[in-house]
Amino acid sequence: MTLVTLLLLAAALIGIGFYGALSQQSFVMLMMGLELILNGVMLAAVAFWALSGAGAPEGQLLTIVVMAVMAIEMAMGFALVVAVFRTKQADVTEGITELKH
Amino acid sequence: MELLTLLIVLLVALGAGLGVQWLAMCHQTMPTYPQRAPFLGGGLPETHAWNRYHVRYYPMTLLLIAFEMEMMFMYPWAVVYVEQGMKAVMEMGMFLAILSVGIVYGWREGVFKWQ
Amino acid sequence: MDYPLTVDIAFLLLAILAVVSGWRVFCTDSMVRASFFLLVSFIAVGVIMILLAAEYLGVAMFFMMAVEMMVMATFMVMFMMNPAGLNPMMMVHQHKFSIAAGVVIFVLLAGVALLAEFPTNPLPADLDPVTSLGNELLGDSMLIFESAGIVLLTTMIGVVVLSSHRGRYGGAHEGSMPPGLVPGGDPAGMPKEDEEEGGGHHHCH
Amino acid sequence: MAVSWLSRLAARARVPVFPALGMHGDTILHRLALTPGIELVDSPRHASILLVAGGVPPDLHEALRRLHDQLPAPFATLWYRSAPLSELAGDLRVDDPEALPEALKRLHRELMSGRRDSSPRLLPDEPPNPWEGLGDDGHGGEGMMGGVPYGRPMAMNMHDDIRDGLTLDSLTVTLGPFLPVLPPGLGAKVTLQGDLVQSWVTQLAPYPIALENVFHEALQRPVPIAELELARARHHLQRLAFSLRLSGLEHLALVALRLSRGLNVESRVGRLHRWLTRCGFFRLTAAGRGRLEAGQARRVGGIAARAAGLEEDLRSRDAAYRRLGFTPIVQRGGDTNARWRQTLAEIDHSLQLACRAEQEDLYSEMTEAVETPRGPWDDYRPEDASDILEDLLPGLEWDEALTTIASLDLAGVSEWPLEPLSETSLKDDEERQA
Amino acid sequence: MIVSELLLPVFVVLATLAVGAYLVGVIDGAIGAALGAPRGQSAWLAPLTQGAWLLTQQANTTEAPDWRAWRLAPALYLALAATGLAVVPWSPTLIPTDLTTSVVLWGSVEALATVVIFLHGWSANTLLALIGAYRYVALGLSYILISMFVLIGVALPAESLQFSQVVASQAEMWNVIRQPLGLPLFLIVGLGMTFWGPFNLADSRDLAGGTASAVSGPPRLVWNLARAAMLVAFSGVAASAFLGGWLGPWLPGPLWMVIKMLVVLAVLLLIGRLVPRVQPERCVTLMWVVLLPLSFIDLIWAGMEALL
Repeated sequence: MTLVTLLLLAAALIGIGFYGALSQQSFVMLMMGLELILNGVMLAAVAFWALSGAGAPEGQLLTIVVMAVMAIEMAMGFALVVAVFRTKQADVTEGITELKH
Repeated sequence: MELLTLLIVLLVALGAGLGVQWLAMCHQTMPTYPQRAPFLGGGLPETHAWNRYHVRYYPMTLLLIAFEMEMMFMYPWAVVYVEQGMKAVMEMGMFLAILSVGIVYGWREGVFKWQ
Repeated sequence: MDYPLTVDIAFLLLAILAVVSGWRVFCTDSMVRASFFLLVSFIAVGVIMILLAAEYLGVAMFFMMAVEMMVMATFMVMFMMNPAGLNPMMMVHQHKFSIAAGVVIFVLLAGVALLAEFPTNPLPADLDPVTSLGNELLGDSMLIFESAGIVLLTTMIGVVVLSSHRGRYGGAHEGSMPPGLVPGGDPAGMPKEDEEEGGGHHHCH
Repeated sequence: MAVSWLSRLAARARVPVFPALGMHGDTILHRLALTPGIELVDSPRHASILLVAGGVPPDLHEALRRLHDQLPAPFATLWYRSAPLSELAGDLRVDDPEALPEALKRLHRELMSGRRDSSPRLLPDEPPNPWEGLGDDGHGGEGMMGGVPYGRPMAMNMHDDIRDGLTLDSLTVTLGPFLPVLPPGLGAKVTLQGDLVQSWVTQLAPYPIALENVFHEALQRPVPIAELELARARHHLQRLAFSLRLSGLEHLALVALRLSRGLNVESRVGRLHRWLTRCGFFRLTAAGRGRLEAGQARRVGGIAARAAGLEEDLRSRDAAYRRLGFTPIVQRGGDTNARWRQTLAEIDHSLQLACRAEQEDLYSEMTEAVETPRGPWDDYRPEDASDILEDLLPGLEWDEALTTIASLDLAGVSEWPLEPLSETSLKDDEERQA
Repeated sequence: MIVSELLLPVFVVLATLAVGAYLVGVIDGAIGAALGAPRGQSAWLAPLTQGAWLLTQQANTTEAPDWRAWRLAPALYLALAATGLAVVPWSPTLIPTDLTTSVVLWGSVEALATVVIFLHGWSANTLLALIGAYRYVALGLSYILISMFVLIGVALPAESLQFSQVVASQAEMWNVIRQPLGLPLFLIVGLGMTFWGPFNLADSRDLAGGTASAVSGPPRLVWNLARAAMLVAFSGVAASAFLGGWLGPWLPGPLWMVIKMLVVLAVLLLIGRLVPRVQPERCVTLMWVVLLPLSFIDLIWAGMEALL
C-alpha cells in the first residue's frame, strides 16, 4: 500500500465512474457514475493526506466537503427526477433535455 | 490487532449464518411451484411483486440525506467540544439552528406525511 | 511509510473488491443490486481509509453511504422500468465512446500517479486525526463549516419545494400557480395548459 | 443419532398451527388461543399443521388447495368439523373441541418423529405460465417489460395515482379467503400502489356469523335481558381480541378472550379500557381513519352506526329496557377510533344492564325485532355489508386499511345459531398445566 | 499474547451473542407468561425446541427470488450484530475492538441494518415482504438521526468517540442520570433497530410476518437468531453508553456488564409486549416531529452539563 497504488485504485474508480456517467441513459444510473467518481476523489484525498500531506487537517476537510457535495448532488438530483417525472413521466436523460424545447 | 478481531468476529458470524442455511438446505429438493407461490391467503397475484414501488415518504428521505451531512461535522466537533468551550457552542448552535429551519420548513410543507 | 504485510494483503483484496463491485454497478440488471454494489465499493474504500489511519472518515463513510445508497435504491426502484432486472437489459448509449473515455481518464490519471513526484510526508506519530479535524472545523475552516450549513439548508428547501406534492398550500402544481386576478379566475401570467404541455412525448428505448 | 435427537427436541416445540377458517370456525380459535402448547401463526410458511376449522364452501376449495400446498414440509392437515377434500380423504378429522388440542399435539409429534409422512402436494408442479426455454434469454421474458419471466408477467402501470401524481406501477392481487388478518371468508381483488390501497373490490363476502341462540330465541319469546346482554358483550369482546392481536397487543387480546369466556354479570371492562388508553392503542394504532358517512354507517348498522353519531338502537323501543333506563350511547366521528371507543362503552353498558336486569329478573318484551351485536334485526337479518369497503379503503395505507376492516363488523348474520361449546374443559386444561 | 488479545475477545463476543440470543427467547417467553400467555413448557426449553423445529423444516423459496441477497441478508444481519457487540467494552482491559471511533462504528451498524432488512424483504419478491421492507426503510431512516444525536450527547463529556472513554467518563455519575432524556430515546432507537414491539413495521402481524412471511426453515432460524442477537448487541451498547458499563462496586466489571445488559434487555422486551404497533405514517411523524426535537434538547442538555 503506497501512494502510487492508492492513486491507481482511485484512478480506476474514477475511470469506471466516467464510463457509467457517460454511458447510462437513465438519470439515476448516471448519478451512480458521479458517485463513483467522487468515491475515487475521496480516496485520493485521504491518500494524500495520510502519505504526502503530513496529516494537514485540510485533507480530511476536503474529503468531508466532497461527501457534502455528494449528498447535495444526490438530494437535488432525485428531487429533480421527481419533479420531471411528475410532469413528463420520463426517467431517461433524453426526457429531461426536452425540457428546453 | 483490533481490526483483525473485528474481522474474525464478522467472518465467523457471517459464516455461521450462511453455513446453517446451507448445511440444512443442501439435501432438500426444490419446493414445487404451488408451494413457491406468494402467500395471499389463498389468493393469487397477477404479476411479480417487484415493480416500480411507489415509496410514499420520498421527500423525507431527500431531507434526510441533506440533514445527515451535519453528522459528519458533529462527530469531530464533539471530541473538541469541552476543549474549545463556548466557541464550540456558538458555532455548532448556529449550524444546527440553520439546519433546523430546514426541518421545520419540511414539516410545515408536510413531507413527513405519506404523499 | 512501511506497512506490515497483512495490511498490504488486505489493501489488495479491498482494492479488487472496490473495483469489481464498482464495475458490477453498471452491468447488473437489478437496480437494488446495483445500488448495493456501489455501497460495497464505498465500504471497501472506507476500510482502506481506516487502514490509512483516517479512522473517522472511513467509519463515517459507512454510515453516510449506507443511508445514501438506501435512498438511492428506493429511488432507483421507483423510477426505473423493470427495477429487479427480471428481463436482462442494457440501457446505455454511446457505449463505445464511454468505454474509451473511461479508459482514457484512467490512463491519464494513472500516468500522473506513476510519473509525478509527490512529496513523502507521512502522518506524525502523535497526530489524533479526529481532534485535529475538530479543531480545524472550529478554527481556520469555520467559514467552510458554516457555509456548508447554509448550502445544506438551501438544498433541504429546494428538495422540499421540488419533490413535495402536497404542501401547505395544496398540491405542488397548484401551489406554483399564482392566484387569479379575479377571484376564481385563471392564474395570472400563466400560459394555457395545453400550450405548456405541448412538447412532451414519451421516449422509450 | 444427532438427527433423532434434533427431531425429538423439535417434537416438543409449541405446535405452530395455521388456521384456515371455514363457516363458524372462528369460535374454536378463541379457544385454541388460550390453550398451552399451541401457537397460532400468521403465515403458512411458519406452520407445521394446517387446521381447517369449519365447513369450507365448495367454491373455495381451489383456494384451499393452493393454501394447503404452501406449507413447507413436513406438514399435516387436520380437519375440525369439516369434510376433508376428496384427495385428502384419509386425513385426520376431529369434531370434538376438547380432543382438538391433544390431536394437534399428537400430529406434530408424529410428523417430527417421522411416524407420519408429510401431506402430499395437491396441485401439479407447474409454473403459473410456462417459461423455461421461452423468450429472448430462455427465461420467459421478452424485451424490457414483456413476456412472462420465470412464469409471471411483470407489473405494469395500470392506473393513475390517487394521491401525489407520480404514476408508477400498481400491483393487483386477490386476497383471501383464508388471510388471517381479514374477517374469515372475505376475499377481494386489491390494487396497491406502493403500500396504498388504490382500489378494493370485494369478491367473496365474509362468512355469515353465527350469533348465540338467545338472539334467535328473542324473536320468538321473551328472554332474560341479562343473558341477552352478556351474549352481546361476549361477541364484542371477541372482536376486540381479534383487533388487539392484529395490533401486536397479544396479552390484552388474551385478557379480552378470558373475559369473554368467563363473562358474568359481575365482570367489568374498566381495567381493560384503562390499559388500552395507557398503552396508546387509541392514539398509535386506531387513529382516525376509515370514517363512515351517515349513509354507509346506517347500512352497516349496530356499533358502526352509533359510533358515527346515529342514535339507532332497537333496544330503546323495548319497554323492559326503558324500565332499566336504557338510552343508546353514541360517539361522534365514525372512524376507527370512535368505533373502538363505542365498542368498549357498549360492552360496559351491556354488563351494567345485565347486572341490573338480573337483580330485577327482567325479560325482554319486544319479540318482533331484536338489536343484535351486528345491528338491528327486525324484518330482515343484518346483511353482509362488505361492499362498503370499496368506497372506504382506497387511499388508505395497508396497516390503516386492515385496522379499519378489523374495526368494522360487516358479515351478515347466519340463519343458524351458534353451537354451544362446553366451557368447563378449558379451565381444567389451564389449571392442569399450571 | 495471541490468546489474550485475539482469541479471548473473539470468544467473548461470539459466546455473548449465542447465549444472549438464547436468553432473549427465554426472557421474552417469561414476560409473555407473566402477562398471561397460556403456560406451556418451561421458558428455558422453548427457544431450543423452536430452533430444533426450524432446523428440521424445509426451507421455502418463492417463484423468482433474488437468491444471493435473500440468503445473505439474515447472515449479514447476524454479522452486523456481532460487529456491534464487538465495540462494547467489558472491562478497562477486555475490549474486543477499541477503535477510536467506535461510537461512529455503532452508528454505521444502525445504518447498515436498514439496508440489510430492506434487502431481506425485497429479495423475496412477494407482496407482503415488499411492503414490510419499504415500511422498515421509513422507520430506519427516521431513527438514525435520533440515535446519532443521543450518542453524540454521551460523547461530549467523554471528549472522545471511543466507548471505553465514554464508560470511563461515567465514573462519577452515570449518563442515565446526567442526561435523563438519553436512555429513553436510545431505547426507542433499539426497538426500531430490531423492529421489536411498537416498531415492528417490517415483520408485523398485519403482513403475515412481513419480510419473513415467505421464509421458513433454517433461513428463518438465522433471521430470528440475528434479530435476537442485534437486541443483545444493542443492550450492550446501551449499557456502556448510559449505565456506566463495567463500573460498579463489589463485583468484577464484566459481571456488571452482564447484569446491566440483562436489565436493558428485560426493559426492551417488556415495552415490546406492552405497547401496540405504531402506524407507519404516524411513526415517521412521531420520530421527526416529537423525538428528533427531544434528542436536540438532550444534546443541548448534555452540552451544558459537560461545560459546567
